[in-house]
Amino acid sequence: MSGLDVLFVAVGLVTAGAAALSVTSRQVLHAALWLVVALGGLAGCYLVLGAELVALVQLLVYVGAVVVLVLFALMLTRAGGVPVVTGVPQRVAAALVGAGTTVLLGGALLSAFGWGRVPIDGGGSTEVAATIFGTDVWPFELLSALLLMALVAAVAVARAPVGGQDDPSQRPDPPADVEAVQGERP
Amino acid sequence: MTLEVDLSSVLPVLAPLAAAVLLLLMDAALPGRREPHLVVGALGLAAGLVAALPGLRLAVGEARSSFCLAGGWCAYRADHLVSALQVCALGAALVVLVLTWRDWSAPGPGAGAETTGRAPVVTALLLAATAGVVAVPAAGDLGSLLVALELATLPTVALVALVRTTWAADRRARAVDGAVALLTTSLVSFGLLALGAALWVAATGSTRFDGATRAEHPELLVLAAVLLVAGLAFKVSAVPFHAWTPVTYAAAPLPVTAYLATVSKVAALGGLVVVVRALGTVEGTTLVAVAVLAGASMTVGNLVALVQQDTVRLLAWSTVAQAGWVLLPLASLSAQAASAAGSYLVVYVTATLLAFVVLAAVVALGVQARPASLEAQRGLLRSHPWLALPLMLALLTLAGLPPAVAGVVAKVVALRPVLGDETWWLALVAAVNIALGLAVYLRWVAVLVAPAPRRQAGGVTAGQGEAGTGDQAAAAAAPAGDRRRVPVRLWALTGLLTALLVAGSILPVGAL
Amino acid sequence: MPDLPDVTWSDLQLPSLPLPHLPAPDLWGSPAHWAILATLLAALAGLGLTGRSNRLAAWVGVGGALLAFLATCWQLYTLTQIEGARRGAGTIGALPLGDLDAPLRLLVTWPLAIVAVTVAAVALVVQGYARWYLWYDPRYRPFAATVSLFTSAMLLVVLSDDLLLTLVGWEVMGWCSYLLVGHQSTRSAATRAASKALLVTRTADVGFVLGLLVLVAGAGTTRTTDVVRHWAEAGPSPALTAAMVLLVVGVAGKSALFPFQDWLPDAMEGPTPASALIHAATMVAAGTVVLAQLFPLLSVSGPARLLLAVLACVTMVGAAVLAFAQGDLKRLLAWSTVSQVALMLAVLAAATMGTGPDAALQHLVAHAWFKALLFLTTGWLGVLVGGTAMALMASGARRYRVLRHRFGWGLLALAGVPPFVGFFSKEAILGTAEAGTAATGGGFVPVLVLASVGATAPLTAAYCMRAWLVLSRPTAAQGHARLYEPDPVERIDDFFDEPQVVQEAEGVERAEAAISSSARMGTSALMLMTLFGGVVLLLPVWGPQAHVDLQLMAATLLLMVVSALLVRLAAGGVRTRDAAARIPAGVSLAAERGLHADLAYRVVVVTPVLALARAVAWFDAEVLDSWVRGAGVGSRLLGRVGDLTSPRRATPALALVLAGMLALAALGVVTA
Amino acid sequence: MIRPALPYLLAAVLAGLGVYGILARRHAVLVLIGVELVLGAAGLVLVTVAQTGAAGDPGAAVLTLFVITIAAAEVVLALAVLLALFRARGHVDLHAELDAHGEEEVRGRA
Repeated sequence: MSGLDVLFVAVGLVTAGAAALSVTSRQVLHAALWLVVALGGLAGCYLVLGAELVALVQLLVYVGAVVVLVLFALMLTRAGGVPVVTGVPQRVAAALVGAGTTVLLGGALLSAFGWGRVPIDGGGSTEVAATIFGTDVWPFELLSALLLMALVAAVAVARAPVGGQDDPSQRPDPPADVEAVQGERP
Repeated sequence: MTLEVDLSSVLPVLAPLAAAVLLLLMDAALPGRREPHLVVGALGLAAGLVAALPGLRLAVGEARSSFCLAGGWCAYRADHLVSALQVCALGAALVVLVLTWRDWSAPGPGAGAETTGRAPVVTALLLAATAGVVAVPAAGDLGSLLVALELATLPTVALVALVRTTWAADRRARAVDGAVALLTTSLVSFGLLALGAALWVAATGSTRFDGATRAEHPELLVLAAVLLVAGLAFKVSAVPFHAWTPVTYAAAPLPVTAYLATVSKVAALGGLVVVVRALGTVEGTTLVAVAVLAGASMTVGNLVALVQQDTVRLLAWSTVAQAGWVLLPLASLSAQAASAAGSYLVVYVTATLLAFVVLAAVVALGVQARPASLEAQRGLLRSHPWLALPLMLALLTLAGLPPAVAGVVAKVVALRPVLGDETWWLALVAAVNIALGLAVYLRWVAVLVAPAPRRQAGGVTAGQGEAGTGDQAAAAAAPAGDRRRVPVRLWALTGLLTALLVAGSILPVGAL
Repeated sequence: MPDLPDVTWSDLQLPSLPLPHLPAPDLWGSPAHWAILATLLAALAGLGLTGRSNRLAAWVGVGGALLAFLATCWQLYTLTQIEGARRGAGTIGALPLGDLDAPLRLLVTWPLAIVAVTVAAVALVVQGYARWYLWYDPRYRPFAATVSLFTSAMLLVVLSDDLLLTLVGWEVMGWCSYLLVGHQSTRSAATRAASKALLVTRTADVGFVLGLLVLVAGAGTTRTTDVVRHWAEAGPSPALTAAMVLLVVGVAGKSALFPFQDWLPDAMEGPTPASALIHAATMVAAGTVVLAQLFPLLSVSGPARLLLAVLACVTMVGAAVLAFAQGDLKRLLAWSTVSQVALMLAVLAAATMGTGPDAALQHLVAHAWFKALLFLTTGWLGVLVGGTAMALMASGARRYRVLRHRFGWGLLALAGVPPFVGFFSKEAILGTAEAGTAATGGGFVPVLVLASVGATAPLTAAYCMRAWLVLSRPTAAQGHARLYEPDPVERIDDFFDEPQVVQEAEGVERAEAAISSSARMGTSALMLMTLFGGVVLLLPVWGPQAHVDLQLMAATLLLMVVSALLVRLAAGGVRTRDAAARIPAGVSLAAERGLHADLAYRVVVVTPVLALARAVAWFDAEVLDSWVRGAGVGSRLLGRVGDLTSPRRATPALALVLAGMLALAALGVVTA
Repeated sequence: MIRPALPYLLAAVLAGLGVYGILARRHAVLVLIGVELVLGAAGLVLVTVAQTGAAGDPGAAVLTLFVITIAAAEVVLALAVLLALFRARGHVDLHAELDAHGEEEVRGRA
């Protein structure tokens, strides 16, 4: 085992362990925090593999943005009393499907790539940047549209009056203000 | 590394996107106005449609492409089939926009009751989703495919949730339920797509779709393809990825349901076509996974549709069944399979849109308390023949019965690759489903044809179908002073779509 | 019996006529186009343009049929001017179906051209008749349009050279028959009969469609001639056999062969002109036409021939027996149609490539004339006496002398008495079957057919005799006053007059005229054709034919005479002169109900048909609504189960997604 | 030098855990966590392919970035919808009935 292997095994164990805890923890908040660790560990894996840029984005976007959003959502939805896990039969089935996925994926990948060693020779950040703004400029542009629309949609959905238990009198902002989403109204 | 960019060929994507952005900016400048936004949206879609039309005249092997490398690979490549799918999607989106015009532009029955700035947002979302749909079949690499698919999916989730604020509270809450069903399925499916994409890259060493044939790890490629298909299948509502369909269709506003049932399907099929084409240089092999999906979809969809009592739910399950038919030709990885699936999809989209437009017209008439239930449409042929006849045409097209030759030809075209492959078990399943499908749609047709129920006040009985024209019957059936009319735009859409189906049944239109 | 010499059929045939060679210009397409389009356009115009005017609808309907008739006659003439007497024509151009060739062409040959003339002529007569018969029916206009559409579809089937077009015509006819039979939609019996006809024929149609699909898929083209050539060159194969067996099943449904026979007598619920059209020249005969077009394939697939022969022979004899026992003249004629159509199909099974299928088409033509005549005359009498039950019809031919010859000639032709048209066609059938026997060295199929035809001939003569005896029973003088209720009789003088109601005060002769002159003229034309139609059958244009065995002919005629005499004898002691009165009541009742075939359908036939029969039963309760739902009780249950088990919560739905993914992936890896 | 088998194994384990998380949880946010793990697995496969020379072009690394960004966009919208669900129903339980079964449809006049 080379040094990199050992390093990867260490980081990978941490990641896998955190991931396992994040899907088994009964405490919603703990699960979210374990997710932070898992995703951070994943960033570590990227680092070990030599992909600094991806690791950085992983840290910034996932740990920085996504997880914070998740935490906010947890707070906003005050979901203390909601049961967290499904019934035992479904969990057993879930475990089977999960294990099946692991076996299938792992088996396919290992049978294809074997157990041998290869040198790490990924392109540097320059090359990645050149690709983003070069050959992949089309999906990149589409991505910008996607982000814009996701943002607009999220704001609109989050502020739309939705009925049900959402009594208008208890809504944080009265309906007239919702117009402000798209532009101030006199 | 130079990239050739040809903006005119990506215009079908850019026009709706630009209109969406323009619309959001306009909303900042002209808050509170609604009609201009809809006009801009319609113009954007129309511009995209016009820009996509020249692609229909491309010969085999030709394509309008952009973002090309010197090696011949292009990030965007629209050949004849892709252009046809784009035209279909843009046209259908335009129809949906017209269908929803009143709903999105009107301030609501009570003055000022609709107070949110919903119209600009939903129109922008519709345009963006359509742009995504248009971009999907032209994708030249995995990145474009994934991004375009998400662009086509995410806004629709919001569209389902953003209903009129004048609706009853529990109805609005159900819309959120529908959005949740769609959202969770789409999230998980995106996970599958991402895994599939990763495996694809691992198998072929490239994110581009031109290297599949020299794959170093073919077995990994098969797994990747199956995962991609599974990730895409939720969007066509193929069994077992269909469970969101009835929930969301029944919960969403009718025009949005129409959008999900038609335009969204184009995106899904576009994605599948891209995948199949990337794989499909090997003639005559059968993708068992797709075959199983197709067989299961049509069987389950038809069986469950057979017992539905609500027309929207019936259409939802019919969508599931039709998804099977769309997938059917793709089970064989041949060159003609993709165009066969595309041809079927175009016919399906036209017929389904027509059914939804007529449904919207029936709802607009509002002579019944629950206009979308099957029972409410009993005797429609006598009371409103000009609504019932197009609806029957649409249903017969979906069933594939001879008066609607377009449907028959589509079914023949879809079956041919399967027969060519000699996948007899699949052909058998399809044959059984032709019969089942007949039962499903004829059941509806029978309700339309049946004599009208006699319970209506005002002496409107079945026997008077001869004497009273549709309007009189409707007027007599509706309470006095509450006479409603079918809006002109719905008549226009009905006429247009009917004309398309009739033309498709008369003119020799076969495979794309 | 002295050993009589055989006569070859060609000796009997007329010498070929020296027609002057005139130019035969085709204006705007071939006559085949005109025939099909005229009726199709008449149907569309009848539905869309006539508004509320019966008069306009009548003009459109009759005009369309007249145009079609003229076009088909012109077509006959053009055929004489063409070398080889085959003529193709394109329609809307080939369908771009990729590899599959679908040229959508029409093809006219002599036999088919004559069938087309017959179809158009019967349709013309029926249209003229319906104008009188249904003038006061509020739904006359859709009826006329449907008849036009029906005619168009039948002409399409006859003239089509493309299996796709054949299928289109076939399906359209199925739907039109549904509309025609269920014309009086307020009567539950009519709607029940209509849906029964639709369900039964559609069930069998599954076989037809699948058979065509196999043929087309194998040949790579939908053009009939190419399909026939391809499969004939390939020789017998399991695929061909399967396709032909499926086709035979489909034809059996449409032509009301056992076990699908029961829909046809029930279809008598339709108005008489519809019955005449369905029974004489169109729907039930369509199977004969299609099988004749595909005859080279049928003749090489033994199992299909065997199946066809067995079904047709059982039907032929059984239906003839049932016809004898019917208490209603229309139902008698319906069963006789079942029997006669089976006769046509049986000869197709027995014919060889040497004899060709033309005997079946000859009988089709002959049958069209006399059966249309009989139906229309029955309807006429029905109007005069107020019903078609035997008891009401009794003495009809005596009381109304104008009907006497119509009934008499029609029944004589049906029985196959020389020199009426039925005699020639039956001789052609016997000759063909005998030639088949000789060619196969006494093969089972031709022997069976020969025996059945031989048995059917006296049975036919028997029920014809019975009908005639009842119809021509001398009326008791004292009964006159009571029987001639001076009912108002509707009378339409001719095409240009307003319909008027004539109070029948002047007695019998006036009542006889109570029919529009055009309708009356139509029946007269049919009557003449039953007598002189034999000339058409003797034209030298029919395909290679068998010998006419004089011995066999004499034997058959003898049998017919004997059976007719027996019937006369049996009728002698009965007050009503109805020989069927000798039959025990229970048997007679069972026969009227088609030997309880309904019950048989329900009990004997397996699940899918069982479900269909239930749908028919539900029809009484829930008219139209639930019938398709009942298409399979099993499917409904499954659907209910699927509906109940389809997830309505998010996590089970996701479980379905992921488990489905896993299953598909595993499948993909395993089969890769 | 590294054994690519190790990251592939980890990716398989993460995907399996993610699938388990999606199916075993009924709290919507926790289901979302499962999806994030599956996406992480996909990212890991992509990065490994890009970094161990199995990929012919740098597209694989870029695809990872795309997946991450799309996931971010999805999460934004997902949380907005969950918020709406919470306000409408008072919970974010994905095991709750979304579609009252057999209930007669009372559709609004759209």
